[in-house]
This record gives sequence, structure tokens and C-alpha cells, in this order.
Amino acid sequence: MTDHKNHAEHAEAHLREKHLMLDPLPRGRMNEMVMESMRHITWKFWVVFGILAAISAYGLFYSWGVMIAEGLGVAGVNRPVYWGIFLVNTVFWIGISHAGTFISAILRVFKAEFRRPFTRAAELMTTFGLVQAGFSIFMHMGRVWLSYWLMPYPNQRLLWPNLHSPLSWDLLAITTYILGSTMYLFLPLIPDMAMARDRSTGWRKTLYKILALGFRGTEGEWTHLRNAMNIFAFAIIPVMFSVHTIVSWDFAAATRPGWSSTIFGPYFVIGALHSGMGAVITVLAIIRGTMKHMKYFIRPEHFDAIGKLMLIISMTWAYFFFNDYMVQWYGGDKWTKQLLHFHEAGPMGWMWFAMLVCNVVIPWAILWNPKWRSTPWLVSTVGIIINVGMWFERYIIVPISLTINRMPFTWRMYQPGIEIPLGIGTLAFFALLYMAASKLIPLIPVWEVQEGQMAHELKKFGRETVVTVSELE
Amino acid sequence: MSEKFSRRDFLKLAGMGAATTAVLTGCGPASRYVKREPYQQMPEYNYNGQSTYYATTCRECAAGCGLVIRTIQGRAIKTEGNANHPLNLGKTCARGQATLHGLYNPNRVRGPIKHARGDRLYAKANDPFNDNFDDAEPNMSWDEALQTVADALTKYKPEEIGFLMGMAPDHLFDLVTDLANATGINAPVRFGALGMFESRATLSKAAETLFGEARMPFFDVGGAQVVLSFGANFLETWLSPVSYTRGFASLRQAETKMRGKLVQFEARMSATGGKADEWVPLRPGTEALVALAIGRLASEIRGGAMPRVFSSVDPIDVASKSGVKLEALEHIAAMFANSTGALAIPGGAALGQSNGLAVAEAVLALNALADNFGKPGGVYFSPLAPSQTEYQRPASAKEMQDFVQKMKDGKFKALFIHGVNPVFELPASMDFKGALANVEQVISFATFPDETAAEADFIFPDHHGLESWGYQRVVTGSDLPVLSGAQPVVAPYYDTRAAADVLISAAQLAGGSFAQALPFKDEVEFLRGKVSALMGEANGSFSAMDAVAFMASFQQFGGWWKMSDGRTAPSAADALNQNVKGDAAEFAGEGEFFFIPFVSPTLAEAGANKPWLQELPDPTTTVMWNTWLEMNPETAHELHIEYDDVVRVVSEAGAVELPVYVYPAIRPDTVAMPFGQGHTAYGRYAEGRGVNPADLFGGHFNEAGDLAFAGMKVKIEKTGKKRPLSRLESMMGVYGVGLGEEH
Amino acid sequence: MATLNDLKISEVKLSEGEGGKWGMVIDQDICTGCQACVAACAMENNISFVGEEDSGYGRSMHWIRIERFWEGEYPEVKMTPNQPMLCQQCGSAPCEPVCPAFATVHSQAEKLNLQVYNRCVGTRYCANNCPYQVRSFNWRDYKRPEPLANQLNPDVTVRRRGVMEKCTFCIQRIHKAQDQAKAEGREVMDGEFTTACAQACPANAITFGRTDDPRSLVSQLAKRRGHGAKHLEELGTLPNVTYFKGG
Amino acid sequence: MAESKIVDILAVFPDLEPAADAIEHLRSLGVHDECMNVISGIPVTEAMLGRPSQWTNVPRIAMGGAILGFGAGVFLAFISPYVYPYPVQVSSQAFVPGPPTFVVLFELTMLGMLLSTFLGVFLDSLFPNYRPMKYVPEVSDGKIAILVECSHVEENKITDALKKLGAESVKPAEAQHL
Amino acid sequence: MIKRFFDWLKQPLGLIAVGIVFLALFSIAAYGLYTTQQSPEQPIQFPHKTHVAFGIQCLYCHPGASKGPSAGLPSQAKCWACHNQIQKTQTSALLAPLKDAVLSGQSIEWVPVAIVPDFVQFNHRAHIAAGKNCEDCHGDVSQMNIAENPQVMNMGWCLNCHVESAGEDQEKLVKLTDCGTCHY
Repeated sequence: MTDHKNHAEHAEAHLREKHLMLDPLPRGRMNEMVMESMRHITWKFWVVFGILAAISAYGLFYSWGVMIAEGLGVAGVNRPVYWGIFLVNTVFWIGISHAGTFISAILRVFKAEFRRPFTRAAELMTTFGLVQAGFSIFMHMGRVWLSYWLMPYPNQRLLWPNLHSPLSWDLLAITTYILGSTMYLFLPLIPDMAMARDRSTGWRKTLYKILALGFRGTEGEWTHLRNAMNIFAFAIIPVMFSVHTIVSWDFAAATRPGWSSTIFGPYFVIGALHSGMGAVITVLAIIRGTMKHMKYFIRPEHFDAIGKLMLIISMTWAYFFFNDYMVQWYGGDKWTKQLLHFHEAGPMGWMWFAMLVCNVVIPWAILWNPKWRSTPWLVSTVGIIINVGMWFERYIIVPISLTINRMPFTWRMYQPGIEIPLGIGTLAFFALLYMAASKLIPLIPVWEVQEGQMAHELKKFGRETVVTVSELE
Repeated sequence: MSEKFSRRDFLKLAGMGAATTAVLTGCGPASRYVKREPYQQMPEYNYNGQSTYYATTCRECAAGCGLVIRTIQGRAIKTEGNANHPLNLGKTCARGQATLHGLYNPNRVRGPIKHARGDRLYAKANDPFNDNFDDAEPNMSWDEALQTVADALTKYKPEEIGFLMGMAPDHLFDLVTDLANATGINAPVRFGALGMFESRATLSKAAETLFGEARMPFFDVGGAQVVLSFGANFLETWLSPVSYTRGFASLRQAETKMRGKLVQFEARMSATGGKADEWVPLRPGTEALVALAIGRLASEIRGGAMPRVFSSVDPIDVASKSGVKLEALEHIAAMFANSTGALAIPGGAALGQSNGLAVAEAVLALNALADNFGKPGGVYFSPLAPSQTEYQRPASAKEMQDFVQKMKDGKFKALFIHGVNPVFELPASMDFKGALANVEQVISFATFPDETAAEADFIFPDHHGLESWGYQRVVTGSDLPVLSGAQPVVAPYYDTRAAADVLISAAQLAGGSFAQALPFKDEVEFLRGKVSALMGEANGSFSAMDAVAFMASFQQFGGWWKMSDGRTAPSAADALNQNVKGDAAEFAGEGEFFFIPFVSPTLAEAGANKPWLQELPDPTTTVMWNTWLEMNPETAHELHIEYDDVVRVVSEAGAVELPVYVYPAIRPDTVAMPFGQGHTAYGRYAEGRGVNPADLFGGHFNEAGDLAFAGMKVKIEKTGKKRPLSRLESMMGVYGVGLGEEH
Repeated sequence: MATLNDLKISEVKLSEGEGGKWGMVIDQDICTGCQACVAACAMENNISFVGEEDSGYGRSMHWIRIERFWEGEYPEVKMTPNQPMLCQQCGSAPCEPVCPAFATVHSQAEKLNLQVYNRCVGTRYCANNCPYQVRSFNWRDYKRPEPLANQLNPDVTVRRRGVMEKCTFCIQRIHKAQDQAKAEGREVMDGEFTTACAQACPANAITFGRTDDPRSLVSQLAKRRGHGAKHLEELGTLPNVTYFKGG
Repeated sequence: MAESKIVDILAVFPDLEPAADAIEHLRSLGVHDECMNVISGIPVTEAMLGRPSQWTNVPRIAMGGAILGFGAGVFLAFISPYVYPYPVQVSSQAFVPGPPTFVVLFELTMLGMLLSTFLGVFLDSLFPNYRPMKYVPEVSDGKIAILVECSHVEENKITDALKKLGAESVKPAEAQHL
Repeated sequence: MIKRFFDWLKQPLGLIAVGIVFLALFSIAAYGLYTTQQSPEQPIQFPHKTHVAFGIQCLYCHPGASKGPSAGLPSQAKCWACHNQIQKTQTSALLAPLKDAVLSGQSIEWVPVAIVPDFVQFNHRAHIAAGKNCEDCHGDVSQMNIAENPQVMNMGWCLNCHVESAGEDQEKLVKLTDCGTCHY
């Protein structure tokens, strides 16, 4: 009897330790932990921050300045590879940005409870990733100083943007997405800003006071906020899908071998989720490892859950990839055939195989095992590998596919130039923004965690103790 | 409280405002940064913004095509062909188009300069986009320059004074000839690398042997049905490329006849060979044999007595010697024999061999067999230009060697050089540069700071062709006798002076027989005298009441030509009864590869300083801005050489290093390389770019005295270096490089 | 197939209705690849030269290029007929709809493919979408050292870095001829003017004129030689340049 | 009149249950629902506290924004091509291309909706608002605060009742800088 | 310190100070903009007014307008042809630059006031042929001293007139609003 009871207690203790939602702390304590995670800045932070700032300054701003002054000749683009790593990076960063929306919107709509502690970490990636995507696409333009011509505004020339062009759709979609995701990041942040406002002094107090907008937590405020968040959660999902679909149409709408593929839309979306999830899990592992108190909030259960998602997405990606390959191959068009052959056997063939290994072989080999996928360092390494693989995928679609066209007299390889510092610059700037944000806004949506903890409890069904969730809304 | 807002802050604020104003003013209408200078005296036929067109003659090569230059407000902006000019009928080649890049070249000689031999004439700047003027500053006045020339004319004995001139028979040549005739100075020598590569001496010598007249033959490609070309690169730089290209077009697409065929015999496919219906890669040196064998086979087909000239040749033996299959010879012979309009052309590398004269004779004999002399689609003598009584051939390489020997022997004390760049163009083994050391005074009239100008004591720059007066006799290419006219289309951009003017003025200064020889006010007076002599000629393209009107029309129409066919038929009487020595050529040097230098079709000998010519892809290899060595893929594979590998080409006379272009259409035992690059001076676009095959040439000549430039064998050594060639074509798309193995 | 055609009848009609106005006939059989057209085009249209390094890297700015391939292996090797490749002035051009700024549009008046340099922001989408790969981009400000700039044609805009450009069928000459004809109160005559490339071509391999006028030389040539082909016609681009392979 | 003076009382409860009880009790004391407000650190639904559901304009504003966005889309997709004196032709596509208009309409509708939703929160909650307000910072530690608006006369009575119902502190609410 | 400054700004005198600063900045900016819109300095204070008053037609000095793309500036010889005979030319200080220029053979560097960017191919002749008068675009020069440009010559301005002059003629409208009519 006691044995049994002991066993049951043990199981319960185990469950509580495993699940954040069942392991509540006093709310004041939790708030304090989050505040401390922001305030706690070590010299190591400043060193890394300084290095990233230097890399961004050189890689992004200085190099970009050089490119604007000198022209795109300092990059590696040529005829026929008119688009190079800039577009690769654009697609890559938009892909990264998809994870935030996926986690905070889709998982929210479906009430997947494991999302709670890291929705904000993921949404921050969305916003900052989109910033890098924006940088990348503007870098790509030959006359970036005239980019306002792409905006619809009344003008004396009576000319409006060409809405026949996928790039115009892109602009609309990315604008919608970047605004939407930023607002969607901000709305759930308001209560946490209020919390932080109440617990800080000095400049932080001023900052949080401004950002909290005067939020108190009255019934009305909560209602408006909840309503808005629900609308956002539903509305931003189709926007997210549209963004990457439209990005894919930049390619699919072109009359080029290898590009005009009807499956590109969903293929790109799933590819975006693939890299996005990989990026989220990497960021979570870093946060967990470097920031104070984060081991409490982010636990192996979360890695396990995201790991499962990654596995599913990897399988879906493989399915779409094969689908695309199959149909292109079967079509038998001579240029497409040449291109497919070039992908595999050309000088960049290694990249094609590396892409498959990174995106399919490695994730499948590791993520099937619950223990492995609960191991933060391992699964985040897989996340990085997936991102490398997905970057390769975009590289294959953009510069490598552009090498082959219907005029063999012009085929030429692409050798990146200033794209490399610029690409590294965007990566550093992303990390820089993220680091700054991690010390300025609570990475953990405290109120959401607390709400979740309120809703969770253990329940006994016969002899088994299980986790139950009450639907509060 | 308000005193806190101090005066100093106010000043700061005001400063900010001023800065803002400055920025805003900077945003004002662009017009405030534009200045417009009206004409002081508007030319009467000019309106603002409207083009004026001037007819003149192209000076990029010696062919003498008529141009019409579009100018706007004193600037020449476009070359167009002179549609009335009988030679080119409104067409131009790429070099003619780029002549403006010579006129406005960033590196020109900007005025009279005295300098130490070998000194640079412009700062070394290989940056093609560098905006700085870096030409040497003129350091003397024209008065001093004229005095220098006058002194040179009077200081030395007439026989110690030499003139070396460009290939074109132009007014300056006439002027110097007149001067020489009157004063006893050496007759001017005309030379040009193009003439060397075209083996003009061989052509006229062969004509002399076969037809008894040393004339420039004209091959009516357009009228023919079957054309056998033995190395003649007539679509590229040969004799008169625009005119021959027109002929080729009508060979292929005349309204009234069948599409004609072109068969090209050469070891390395030229751009002309690329257009041929059949390309026959024979072994270099066996052209004469092949021509004779075809003649024999064709005679057999035609029946009748075997002409003496073909009687001694054995086609089976020729097939094995030349590497051309007997069936191929028979097939071509049949085509030749059965055609109503058969034509055979000798030219190019085929003549630049030890047996070049035999090749020319054998090929001309083929024409005799075809009985096409003086008939449409056949061989003619080119019309003699108006006022010309005999064909004035430029100097052969052998004659140049004699000239150089005279220089070395100190027989020239003063040498005037105009329109030619012998330091670059002559074989390095002839050592023109070294010979210059034995000439006391070298005066160059170079427009551009070329290698020869750099070795001169004085450079008294002539105008660019588009800035100068003149006329030029058309040597070949047209059926009409043409005197092509030139006039300045723009005012001289720099402080240059026409060489003719310099000589006239200096002759006046020198006095005596010199002053008497050139009793003219200026160049134009001299020209008018020469041109108006044509007034009395009948059947001209225009006539006029007086010399002034005649000269005006001459300028307006871009020359004067007779309206009747001036071509004459060579006499065929003895052509088939010659004895042509059909032995294979001998090759100098140790190496295992035949070496075929050819003139770059886009650059030719003097185009390297024009940036757009540099950026034109070569018609066969599409290489830009460089020199390459063409090598058969099989050979390259055997030698483990890949494309862009730098190799060392060693001849008996010298060695050069250059990258390999693996060329699918060349014999495995042959390598080839273009002539035109490898300048050590000549402006920022030319200098230090590529190599000069003239560095490899030894002093061997054919029987007519032309250089046996293709009569060499060379060694190829690997260097282990790589130098990527800029090419327009894709290595992947055209050669499948880097596309991956086929499954 | 028939049913498919029936379904698309409206589209087919639309395409056929998009008749060209100006057209070109290029005879590859007589093109010698001499590059005179390339040089003439560069001189007429203020095209920059880009130097050895950039030209070798696929950045040369030729508006017209002469393509040649090889057939067979030595000694049976043949050079394929030279193929001058320039903007085909497609009636239904893939480059046009993809420009977000309307920098490349179809001229309704001249039925040409316009490139409005100053509207171009340099996305280079048009160049990607051009099946003929005939667009060139100003990768840098390729300077013309003084006094080379004196040669620039005032009728053609000088392009700066970041701008796409391509063959215009010498639209400045079209305008000039039309202006002149109008001033003289007549129509533009066939052969009154031509493009720089056609004007220079020593072999007369390029003929330019009105394809909508059956009496013009281009129309006559196209009819007489009969076996002309248009490049990549299967893409439905309705090119206005006809090629004769000949032989 | 003394009765007319209105005072605010702020009671802080440690948990949900006593707060809900208090609300019920207050209602029985005659305090109208409209005179009560609850401040909490996590979203506590009206049902949990037995409060009438809150009116919110956010969905309506969102809908309005969507319509505006759609209108902007209609302008861009259908009208802007005709703004230029003569429609600019690209390729052989119609001036108003079919499928792409859907993309434009969709994106602009969504943009309008998202922007107005966001704006709706601001409008409905009177954000941003930096004036002094009645507030207790402890709510973010899990406390529930009830803000009762009552007349001066009833102040003591209500204070006592709230204290009895387990309020940790009851005091007259004073607006303060947040 | 900063807080004190802000506090000071909030009281009435501070608000007035803020207002003054704003006004000052605004007027400086406005002045800056104004200066950009002024007629530029010319080498000669040329009075169009006087010349027109003498009955000299526009095309006398700018004959290119009816013949080609550019109206052109008169050559100095043309100026001199008249001025040579005018006594005042010898004495007038205003005309001294002309005299100097002609006698020394120097060019007069005029600053154009009506200019289109180089990516616009403007042709005067077509406009004259279409019945436009000089003053339609250049304003009433007979009332000006130094030429001023009365228009902002931007694309909208061009288009406006093009559309108006096309009227109902669809073919003309197409031609006149075609991008390739002005940009190539």
C-alpha cells in the first residue's frame, strides 16, 4: 500500500519536475527571476555584444555603404546569375521568421500548451529575422536609394507600382508580415511590460513605463487584449503562408528551367518552417545555457516537443522535395534535365548532397529517439545543421539554378564577393538585436506561463497520475 | 530664465541653419551646376543639337573605306560607312567603328616632345577607368619642332635621310616621294604588319611570274560558285575585309544564283574557315601540293591534255603528305571542276612559309584551269587608283631587313617615321629597336605614344585620322579606281600638326631644293593640286568647273572615283605552262609544333589601344583583352594542359608565355596565336596586355621576300601557372566544362 | 490537342493580335562574326566597356553578342553558324510584367520593349526572366576616362550603376526618322534609316524595318527566304527577330 | 451634498476565490457591477469572478480595418493601373491582371485588419495613458485587486466587509504615477 | 539636470522658447528652399524684356527650336552683329562682359534655367510643330529680365500637357504618353 503510494508520489514528483506547467513557483518569485534574467549582465555578455557589434558595423553597414557607393560590381553577381546570396539570405531570413508565427499563432490556435514559455523568444526571431530579410532584399537592389518607388503613393508621374510583378506582391506581403508580426509580438508583451515597470527603477522604469502604455490589468484591458490576440493568431497564419508562397512565386512565376514549378509554394513554406524550427531550438538552447534562471522555464520537455515537430516537418520537406524533383525530372524538358544534372553532378554537387544529408538524413537519424531529442545540445546542433541545409537549399535554387538557362552561351558560375561579409553581417546583427532584446524585454511571457500553470493539474485515473489542462477561456 | 539661452547657443543654432541651407541648396535644380558655352562664331551649316556629317576615309587599316562621321557641336560621335563609296558601300568593320576611341583616346601625344630614347610617354597606369591625364607634357613649341626637322633635312646628306611610313598609299607618301625625287633623299619606304601577314609581295610576285605583271590580284568571291581558299582570311583582316565580306555575302545569298560554296584549306580554323562549308585541315606547308593535286584531279575530270603545271604531282603522295584524304581531294576537285564559277584564293599563313610563292603560283594556276580570269567570279587585277600608273607595293619583310641593316650600318643619320610602329610590328629578331641606336636622329610623327615613338628623339605628333586632311588610293577591293578623300571632321583636340604641314614648313625653312620641292603654303594646297589634277579625267564620279569646287565635292563625297570598271583581266596564256615547285615547305626551329600566327580580326596591328576593340570578343575564341595560344584538345590532353594554363612557347628566335585556349578546330600538331597584343607602350589599354608573336619570328623569308611567319616549329613548355582568359562564351555551355559527367 | 486549342482560343487570338511593328531579319548563313555590329552598337548607344576582369566574369555590357558553338570533333569539327543575339523585342515579353517599378514596359506606340533607365531600381528580375539573356546590368559606374566621353551620343541616355539596359532597336533613330518625316509631312520610308548594327554589318546579314508593312524589305526577306525561325518561340514570347540558318 | 461625494476603495485579495466571494458580497451590498473593476496580473475571465462580460470593440474595429484594407486593395488592383493617362502595358497581360489582384486584395485586407486590431486595443483601452492611475503593483505577483467606486457614506461599510472577506489590504484608492 | 531643463520647458516661457526655436528652424529651412528656387547668377544681366520690346523674335536668337531638339544659345557673333552698331555697348557696364568676351574670344558661360534631366530626350521641334508657343513653357519672357523658369519641369507637368493636347485622339494619346517617347 505504502509502496504503491510512494510510487504514485514518486511519479507525481517526476511529472512536476518534468513539466514546467506543473512546477509553479510563487508568482512574485517568478517575476523576480525573469527580471533578474534581464538585469544580470556579465562581462562575457559585453564581450560577445562588442564583437557582434563590430561584425555588424563592418559586415553590414560599412560593406553595404561600399556596395552602394561602388555598385553591385563588388558583389559576385553576373550574367546569368543576376541574383546571388542576397536573395538566398532574404529567403533564408524569411524562413527563419516563420518559426515565431508558427509557434505563437498555430500552436496558440490549437492550444498546444508546451508553447507557453517560448512564444516570445520565437516571435522575437520573427521580427528580427524579417529585419535581416529586409536588409538583404534592399542590399540586392541596384539603386536602393530609389526603393521608395516600389511603394504605392500618389505622385506627379501618375505611376504606381506594377502589381503584375511578384516582387510587388512580395513587398506588400512582407510589409504586412513584418508589421503584423511586430504587433503580434508587442500585444502579449504589454502585461509583462507592466510587470517589469512595477519592478524596476531608473531608466528601465522609464522604458517599461513607456512600453507598458499605462496597462494596469483591468478586466477591460485584458478583454481587449485577449480579443486582439485571438484575431491576430488566426489572421497571421494565412499571412505567414502567403509570405513564403509569394517568395516562392518570385521564382515559380519566372520562365526559367527549374524554377517554374507549381509545387514551389508549399515547398517553400515547409522549408521555411524547417529552418525556422531549427533556429528556434538553437536559440532556446542558447538562452537556456546562457541566461539566468532559464533552466527553470525551458526544459527538456520543450526540446522534445519541438524535436517532434522538426521530425514531422523534415519528413514533409522531404516529401515536397521529392515531389518537386520527380515532376521536374519527369517533364523531360532538356534545359530542366540539364539543370537537375548540374545540381547533382556539377561543381556544386556536394552542396546538393549536403543539403539532403542536413535536411533529411541527420534529422531523421537523431530526432526519432525521444531521449536524444530531449537533449538540448544535441537537438540544437541538429537545428543548426538543418539551417545549414536549408541555406544550401536556397543557394541551390538561386545562384546555382540561375547558372543554367536556355542560352548555353551565357552559362556561368557565381563566386560570391562582398555578399559574404554582408551575409555574416546580417547574422551578427540578428544576434546583436536578439542579445539586446534579451536584456531589455522579458524573453519569457510570464503572464502566459502563470496562466498556464493555473490551468494545469495532476489528476488520477485509477492508479495513474496524468497531466490535465483546464480550458480557461 | 531666458538668459539661459545664451548668445552662444543662438550662434550654434544659426550655424545649424546655415548647414541646413547648404544641404537644401544642394538639392536645387540640377541646372545650376550646368554651364553652357555658345559658339563664338557658329558654323553656318550647324544648328544646336543637330548632327553634321562629314565624309572621310578610314585610317584604321590600309584598305581605305569611306566613312561618314556624325558630329555634334564639334564632337565626333559616330562612325558610319559612306554609302556612296565604291569600296565599302556604307559598311564598316569593327575597327572602323572604334576609330573614335582612337580620336578620344586618353593616351595620345599632346604636342611636340623631345625626350630621351626609351623614356615613357605617359605615366604607367593600367587602370582602364583611371580618369587622370597622364600623358607626357609637350616640351617644345612647333616653331622649334619645325626648326628641328629643317635642321635634320639640311644637316645630313640626302642619302642619309630615310622615311619609314605606313602601308597606305596616301597623300603624305606622295608628298615625301615628291620630296625625295626632288632632293635625292631616300625614297620613302612603306611598311605595315598587315601587309607582312598578307604577304602582298608574294601575291604580286606570283602575278608577275604567271601573268607577267606585278599587280595586286582581286578575287571576285561574290560572283563565284565554288571558292577554294588556301589560308586566305579574307573575312577578317585580309587586304580589304569589308569588301571581301560583301563578296562572301553575295557568294552565299545572291538573288540571281545558287548559294555558293566555300572550301577553306588551313591548319587552324580561322573565322573565315569557320564560315566555310568545308574546312580542310591540311598539314602546314603542303598547300602548294594540295593545290596542284586538286588541279591535276580536276584536269582529269575535265579531260583534255594535262597542263604542265599539274603534270608532275601525284595525288596519292599528296594525300599522305598533307594529311588530307584522297577522297576528300577528289571530291573537292570534282566540285571545282564541275562548277561554272570556280575560284581559288591564296593567302594568309599559306603564303607566309618558305614555299609561299609556290603556293601562290599553284593556286593562281588553279584559277587558270578554271579559266576565270577577268570573268565574274574570277580573278582580276585590282584597278589602279586614279593618277596611279603602277602598283605600289609596300615593302616586304626582306626589304625591311635590308632597311634595318642599313640603319645598323649607320647609313641613315636621320630617320622619319610616320604611321607605322616597326618596333612592335617587325619581328623582334630583326632588332629594329637596336638598329635605331645607330641612327643619329629619329623623328616620329606618331599620334599615339607607341613603342617606336618611345624610341625616337622627337615626337612631332600628327593629327588623328579624323582630324586630318588627305587622300588615299584604294589598292584593292573595288571594281572602280578610287581615290578616297579625307578631311578633318573635328578640330584637333591637342596641339598636334599634320606631318605634311610639318614637312612643307620645314622644307621652306630648310630652303634650297627642299623649298623648291614643296612650294606650298600648306598641306591643303598640296592636296588641292594633286586632286584637281583629276578634273580633266573623263567618266568621274563628279565633275566641277574649277579646282575649288572640285575640291569641295571631293570632300563632300569622300573621294573621287571613275564610274567605269577599272579591273583588268590577267593574261592566262602561260599560267598553266609554268613549272611550280610543289615541294612541302621547310620549317625552322626545333620544336614539335607548327606555329601559325594570325592577325587578330578585331584588333589587327594597331587596335589594341582602343578599349572597345579590346572588349570585342574574338570571332573564333570569344576572348577579350588578351592573347592566347590555340591548341587541339587532344594535344592538350596528352601534354596534361588545361584551358587557361600558361605555357611557354619557344621558337628559335625567342620565347613568350601565354595562356592556352583549347581550340577544337586546329590540327593536333599545330598551335596558333593572334597578333595584335603584347604592347610595351601604346597607352593604358594596350600596354602590358598579352604577348606579341613577333617576338618569336626568326629571319626566314619566302622566295618573294615575305616573312615566313608561319614557317616555324615551336616547343611548348608548361609553366605551372594559370591565367584565366576573359571570354564571352561560357566554358560550361559551349564546352561542357564543369557540367558534371554524363550519367 | 485540338480540344486544348479550343479551350485557349481567346488567348491565342490575343497573342496573334499582338503584331509587331519593327522587326529584324538576321541571316546567320552570311554572318561572319566580325563584331562590327557589336562595335557599332557600343558606339551608338554609349555602352560602357568593363575591363578584362569584369568582362571575363560575365559582366560585359554588349547589347548584341555573337554566339557560336562547335559541332563534332576534330577533324570533322564545324563551327555552328554565328548567331547574333540581341533583344528580340518580344511581343509578349517575359521581362515586362516582373518589374515592380514599370521600368520595362511595352511601348504601345512603337510595339517595342522599352527599358526606362531612370525608372529602374535594379532588382534585375527582368534579366532573370529573359529567356534570351540579352539584358546587361551596370554593375559599376564604369568610367570613361577623359576625353573618351566626348564620343557619347547625346541622343542616348548615359546609364549609371545599378541600372538595367538592353538593345532598344535604336529607338533614338526611330524617333529621329519619324520626327524628320513628320516635319517633311510624309511617312517614314523603308530603309530611310536603320539600326546601328544593321548599318555597320559588312555582310548585310542584318535587315531592319517595319514588319507590319508587307512591302518593306524585312517583310519581303522573311517571305522570300521562308524558312526563318524565331528563337524559343515555344515559350510564347512572340519575338520580333527572325533568324535564317541557311546552308 | 455629502452623499454625492464618490470615493474609490482598493482592496487586494491574495487569490481568486476570496475575490470572487467579495464581488458577490459587494453586489449584495448594493454596489453596482459597473462600480467595480478588477485588476489582475493574468487574464482572469469574467466568468471566474462572476462578473458580466466585458464589451469590446476590437473585433468590430478589426472588421472595419479589413474593409478599409480591402478598399485600398481595390484601389491598387483595379484603379491604379488606370491612373496613368494611358494604361501601361506589360507583356500581353491585361491591364488589371486576374490572379495577381487576389494577392493584392488579400494582403491589403489582412494588413488593414491587423493594423486596426492593434489600433483597436489602443482605442478601447485608451492606450497609451501615462497619467496617474489607481493601481497596486502587487497584482503581478498574483494578487487580485478590486476597485470599488462608492459614495462617501458607504465607504466604511464596504471597507469592513472587504476586510472580513479576506482582503489583505483595503484602502482608499489614490491615483499614482505608474 | 536634464529633468530641470525639461521642467523649465514645460512652463509658459519655455513653451514660447520652444515655439521660437521651431519657427526659426522652419524659416531657415524655408529660406534654404527659397534660395534653391531662385534664378542662378548669369555672367551678363541679360534683359530679355528689352530685347523682346525691340521686337526681336524668340527664333531669331534661338533658331534651333524650330529645327531640332535644342533651341540653342546665340553665338557671340550674333550678339555682336547688333551690339557692334549700338553706341551704348561701348560704354555700358552691363554690356562690358559681352564686349570683353567678343574681343578676347572667350566664351560666355551661361547658366541654363530651363533644363530637363539627361534621361529625358526633349525635342523642341516637335513641340513647335505641334503649335506650342515658346511662352507656353518658358513663361512670358517679355516681362522678364534674366530668364526665369516659371515651371517645375517635372514629368507630371509634361504629361499634363501631353494628355491635354491629345484630347480625344486615342492614337495620339498612346504616342504622347508612351514611356519610349521621352525616355531612351
